[in-house]
Amino acid sequence: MRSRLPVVLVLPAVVGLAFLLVPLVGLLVEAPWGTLPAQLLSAEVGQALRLSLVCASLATLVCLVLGVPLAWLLARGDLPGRGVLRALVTVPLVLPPVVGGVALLLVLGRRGLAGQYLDQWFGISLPFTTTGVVLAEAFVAMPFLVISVEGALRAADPRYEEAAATLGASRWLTFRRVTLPGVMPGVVAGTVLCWARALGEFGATITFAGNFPGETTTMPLAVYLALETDPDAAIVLSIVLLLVSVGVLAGLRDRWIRA
Amino acid sequence: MRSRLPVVLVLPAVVGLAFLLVPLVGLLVEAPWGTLPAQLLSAEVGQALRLSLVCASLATLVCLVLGVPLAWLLARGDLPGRGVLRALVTVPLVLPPVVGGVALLLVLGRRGLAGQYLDQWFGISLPFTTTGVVLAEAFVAMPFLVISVEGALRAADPRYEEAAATLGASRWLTFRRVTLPGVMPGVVAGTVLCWARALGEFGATITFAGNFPGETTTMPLAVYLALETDPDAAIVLSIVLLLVSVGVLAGLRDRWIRA
Amino acid sequence: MTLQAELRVHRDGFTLELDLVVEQGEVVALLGPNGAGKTTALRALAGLLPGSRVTADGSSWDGLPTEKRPVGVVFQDYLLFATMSVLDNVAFGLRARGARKAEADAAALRWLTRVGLAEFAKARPRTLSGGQAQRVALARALATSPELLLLDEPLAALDASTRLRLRSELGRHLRDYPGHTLLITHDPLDAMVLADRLVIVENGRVVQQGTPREVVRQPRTDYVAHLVGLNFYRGVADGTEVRLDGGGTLTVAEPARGPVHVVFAPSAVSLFTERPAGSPRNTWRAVVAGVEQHAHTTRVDLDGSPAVFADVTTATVAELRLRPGDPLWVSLKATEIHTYAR
Amino acid sequence: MTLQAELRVHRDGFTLELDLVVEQGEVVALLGPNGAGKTTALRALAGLLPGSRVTADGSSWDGLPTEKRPVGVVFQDYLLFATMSVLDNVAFGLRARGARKAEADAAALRWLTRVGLAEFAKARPRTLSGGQAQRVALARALATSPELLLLDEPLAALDASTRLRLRSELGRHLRDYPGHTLLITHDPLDAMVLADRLVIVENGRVVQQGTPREVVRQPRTDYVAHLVGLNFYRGVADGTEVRLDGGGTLTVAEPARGPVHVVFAPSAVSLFTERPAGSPRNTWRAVVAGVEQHAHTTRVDLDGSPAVFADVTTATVAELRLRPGDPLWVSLKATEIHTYAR
Amino acid sequence: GSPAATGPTKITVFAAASLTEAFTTLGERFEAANPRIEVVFSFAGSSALARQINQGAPADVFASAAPANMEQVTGTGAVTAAPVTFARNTLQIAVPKGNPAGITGIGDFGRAGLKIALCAEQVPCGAAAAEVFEAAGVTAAPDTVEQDVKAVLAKVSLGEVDAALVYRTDVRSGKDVEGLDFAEAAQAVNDYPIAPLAKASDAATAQAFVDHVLSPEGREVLTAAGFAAP
Ligand SMILES: Nc1ncnc2c1ncn2[C@@H]1O[C@H](COP(=O)(O)OP(=O)(O)OP(=O)(O)O)[C@@H](O)[C@H]1O
Ligand SMILES: Nc1ncnc2c1ncn2[C@@H]1O[C@H](COP(=O)(O)OP(=O)(O)OP(=O)(O)O)[C@@H](O)[C@H]1O
Ligand SMILES: [Mg+2]
Ligand SMILES: [Mg+2]
Repeated sequence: MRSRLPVVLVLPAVVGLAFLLVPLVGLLVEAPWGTLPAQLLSAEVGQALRLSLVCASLATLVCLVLGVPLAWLLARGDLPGRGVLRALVTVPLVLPPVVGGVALLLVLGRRGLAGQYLDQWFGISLPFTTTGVVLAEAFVAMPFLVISVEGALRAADPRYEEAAATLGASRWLTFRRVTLPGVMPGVVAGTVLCWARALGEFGATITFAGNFPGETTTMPLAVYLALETDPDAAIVLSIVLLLVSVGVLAGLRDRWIRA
Repeated sequence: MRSRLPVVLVLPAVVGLAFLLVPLVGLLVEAPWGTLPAQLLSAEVGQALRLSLVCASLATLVCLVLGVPLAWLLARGDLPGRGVLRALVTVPLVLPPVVGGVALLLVLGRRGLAGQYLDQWFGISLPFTTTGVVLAEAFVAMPFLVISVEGALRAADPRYEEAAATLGASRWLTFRRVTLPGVMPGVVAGTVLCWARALGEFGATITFAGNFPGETTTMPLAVYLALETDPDAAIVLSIVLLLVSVGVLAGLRDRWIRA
Repeated sequence: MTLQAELRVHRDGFTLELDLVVEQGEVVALLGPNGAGKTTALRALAGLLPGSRVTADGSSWDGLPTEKRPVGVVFQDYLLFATMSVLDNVAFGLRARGARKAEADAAALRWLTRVGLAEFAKARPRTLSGGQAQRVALARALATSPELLLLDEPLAALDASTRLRLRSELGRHLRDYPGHTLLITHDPLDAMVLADRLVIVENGRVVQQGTPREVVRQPRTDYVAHLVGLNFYRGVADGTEVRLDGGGTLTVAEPARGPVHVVFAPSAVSLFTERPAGSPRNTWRAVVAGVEQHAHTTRVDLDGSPAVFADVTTATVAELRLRPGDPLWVSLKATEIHTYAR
Repeated sequence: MTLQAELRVHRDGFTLELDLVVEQGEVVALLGPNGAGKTTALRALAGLLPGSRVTADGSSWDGLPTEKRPVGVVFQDYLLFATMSVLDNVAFGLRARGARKAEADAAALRWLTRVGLAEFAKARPRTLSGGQAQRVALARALATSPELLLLDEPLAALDASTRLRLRSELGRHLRDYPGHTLLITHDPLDAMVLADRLVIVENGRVVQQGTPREVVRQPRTDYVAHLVGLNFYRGVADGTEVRLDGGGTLTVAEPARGPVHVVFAPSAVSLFTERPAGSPRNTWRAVVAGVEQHAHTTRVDLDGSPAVFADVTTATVAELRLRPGDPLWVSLKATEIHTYAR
Repeated sequence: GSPAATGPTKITVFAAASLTEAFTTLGERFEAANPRIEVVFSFAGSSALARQINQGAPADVFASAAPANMEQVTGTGAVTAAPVTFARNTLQIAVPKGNPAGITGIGDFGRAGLKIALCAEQVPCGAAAAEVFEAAGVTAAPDTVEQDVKAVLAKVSLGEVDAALVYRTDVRSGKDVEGLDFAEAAQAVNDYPIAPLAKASDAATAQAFVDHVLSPEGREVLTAAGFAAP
């Protein structure tokens, strides 16, 4: 039984929404819908879409496993130089993705700082493989997760963690059962950002993992190639990517939130 | 007086940190440091850097003004179809930035849905201008802000807003003085993401605003062009961008957080 | 100006159906067991829960959102704004209602002084102790001089002497206060001292109401009897004999007939190790179930037919050397027993 | 096994310096005004604040982080985990200490049953009423059977009859309990009934300690006197005459010499409209400052030399028609006055 | 596993993005002619591909859109045979469909009031454009200098600019774009070199693919895509 929504908030909100959505409407209007079914049914598109979803999801998983603890460490650990660490974590955000890809090559490439040993000792080569795609996406997307989750952790009331400690819970148990459930909305937000960023990732992927259909050609790479030959197809492909991601997010988030 | 940090959390956190930072070390190691001073002092780099900082900051401002209310509306407003709206807001994340730029052109370009009237009636043309850069960056970066802030709002305890209402505060006053200060860490996280993403934005910018030195050539554009001819210079430029952004973030965030 | 409310809240497992009338200037205390629905009723009055109807002096509040209702609330868990100073918390309501900053701050400081916390004006709520926080919450609610004051256990966290002082301060304030006040409390003394009328809720419904004196003299449920500290039974009277529903018979002074409530004070009960001879008309055997030392008396809990609480002096306890399990004789004068129709 | 603590906390504007000894099986009640540092002391004991030293039976807890200390805490604001069910909240401590799920759940359910909330096992804490939440917090702390129980106003939100029931339940539990208990409370009755020893803190320091009886009989500060409900003065005795520091003189029965505290019960005071003739040795004029109706008596607050509280029967009030401002005569028997050295 | 690890009958070709259409067709034909060989392409910008090859990418053949990028690879000795030019590309004036600004020739690029897009000088089409302008004696006044041809082309097809200089092959694949030839285009011809790589897992097959590209059949496909013969 709250009052009507205030104009000072609703007006900018609606403008913001329009700003985000009208360009999409533009795309939808201009798209050559006739070719959509053909595109959707084409084997390459299916392959690229599947690869995109799998890689983005795996990358998100990697980010969750590594990034949530990292966020916790930054928010709660008593580290020296936390401020700088926090700023450093944002770096892959600012790095042009292609340069990020170059950086990954410099480290994990066959001749890279670490990559040469991976190759020599274990025969593992990461670039130009599906694993490479996952790594490139994770590298670019992880800061989104880390920073959102860290923000959520900072806003959370630490006294509940103290209460858990008085009940004999180790930091790990406290984290798992008290802290994490408490910041779930923040983790969900971070995961959405991370997944979406991974799904749209192009520059680092094509640089580090190359562009091999069926193996490293994700949807954004397919869009890039389509732009070379058939710009309309590129738009249709983008729309396919959008629809799928909106579908997945609309479906998943409400389930997560409710849970 | 808490116990030692648990390995289950610290180990992945450290791996995550290494994963984010080692590639940067790779860049730093490979960078031709000798050319750094020359690059730093070159007029074009200075210009691009200034433009990047200005545009990213303006874009962030636009995102804050429009995005925070939007996040509030999505988190608190009783809208029909909120789930879908929320998913739609993430769309510019997934859209390959080049396609995002095309979408902006379709709407705001000279022949665009809205742009043609801007041009005819007001003589305003956005593409190829610094304003265009700001718009392109804001379009790409806003979802980061919206989603982080929305996550923070969902985690916040709504009973404080109820308490404010019983004191006679309108929704707007409540938002301004109770809700927003309460989710400040989330807003800061979102702002950092937004600013960093805007600073690193390339695809949508070049597509919508083009590339003209002094007007629309931001650092990422300069980096891309350098990559074509002189990859070493590109790395140095990226490092310059990194250092500046780390400096700004490390300086600002701690001040914000403390405040 | 009369405030009338029909409060209706339905949750699974709990239904609130409460009709309340609060006269202008009246202080109504809402009492009841935990989970009876007191806080729920308060939230419904404030407009934080839908589905209830409130009219003040004929004009309906139903369409009014919370912030348009002239209410002031002390929440059970205070809900102080962590991001504002204590002063800003108290000034917030005045600012929200349009006061200028200087005015609002001055008024807020006056209120903080009244609750004894002027020196904490610049502190953050998180750094206050529990009782200090509660006093800030009280100051914050009172500062706006609302038409309807809703106080949810506003004194529960206060120390004994602050409570005494603040209760009389609040009492003085409420006596001259033109608005309506609803006070939720678990402390019978608070209710007695502050309220003009008590409304007792159990399980979402009113079970008794009346002036403090009426309620104290004629409790109608076990909860109310406990609250006012009386031995309480249901029984059927036949002349001066009352057969108690739970077993046992009591002889009373005033004859009655039919179903009655029976009450007497624990201090009216005498305890003996041997069967007493003499005037008391009621004498029966009992066994000590528990002994509690209070400040100036000792409360003895006795199993028997009927079971009974007795307040005895510390001297008696020493003399009788009471321990759980000891058999005793209980005696009670007929004139100390009060009966009234059910 | 004795628990010894030297609690030292420094904050700007507040310093806690508290040395505590709690014997095995002993229940110590910590009382004091709001902001005295009770919660701070509890947090220091639990290891949530640095800088204090605790030894239990010779072995030091100083290096131990909170989760390694065998403590159980009821926090003043409960701090129930909102994302778990009530049952999981109570079972959490047992699970954290290694119990299997089935065991922990069964034990948690037993505890919920003891606090009367078994039916809420599956509920979320947010949907509980204040008193229900507090009972869950109590069950959660007790369930782990810690060596040191820290209870911060564990009964403050309970309704009168639940409080009565839970207090005796808790009393029974604590009597057989081998650990140490520190109980923070504002209710003298809780302290009296539950504690073996009272420690009274004001402004971060101990001002008085002793058994409940000692404290009740010889309060040493205004706060304690208020707490136990006595009129309290400081004065200088010369034989049976005591000159009070605040003005006025009292005649007492037992001669004394030098600085003394003077106490008497409000119920020992008699009020008259005319100067009474007869035995009472102390008679002086006073003016009614306030009247409070309690359940079975009326408390009258009188300005005079000295100022005094009087508890009179409702009949007396009706007869005297007391109103603020009325002049009266106060009289007090010398034998009702108790003095003891300062 | 990586493409190189799956067997000797598979070759990996790194080719400039502008070759996507032509090489896809060529690859299919090559596979048809050699049923036991599978051709895998990785299309990307030539400079990115050169960098990847130098970082040890598993490529057997490199087809670059510019000699400069090929030189980055030959410079590190990654090439077995000398690179061969297999195709050429020349510039065309691209205008939106219907040529609304009435562009007639290269001279219009100096006209005030027109919106002009060019490639940046760092990329081949920008370098070529600069040569053309120098030859024509025109001082171009671009509104934007883009990082790749497709970005330029997008602006033409959306009508954001009135004219642009892009490659002939790009105009063919563009949507709502018309191409105007001009004489000075001959002054700046862009060569596409191809070479088998030293680390090729099967040098013979790699060479066979290069030969296929250089064969008359290969030339036919390239011509159909708009490329000129070397
Ligand atoms: N948000 C909620 N959702 C579901 N049930 C609720 C909610 N809030 C309260 N309840 C239930 O409604 C009943 C009444 O709760 P309420 O808080 O009104 O009790 P109360 O009278 O204020 O008790 P207390 O004296 O303990 O504060 C309780 O059984 C409680 O569990
Ligand atoms: N986090 C904090 N930062 C600074 N000062 C604090 C903090 N917590 C408490 N204080 C101050 O320390 C003093 C003691 O507080 P504490 O909470 O221990 O009081 P308390 O005895 O528990 O009072 P109450 O009976 O009201 O709960 C108070 O003056 C309080 O304002
Ligand atoms: Mg309540
Ligand atoms: Mg406290």
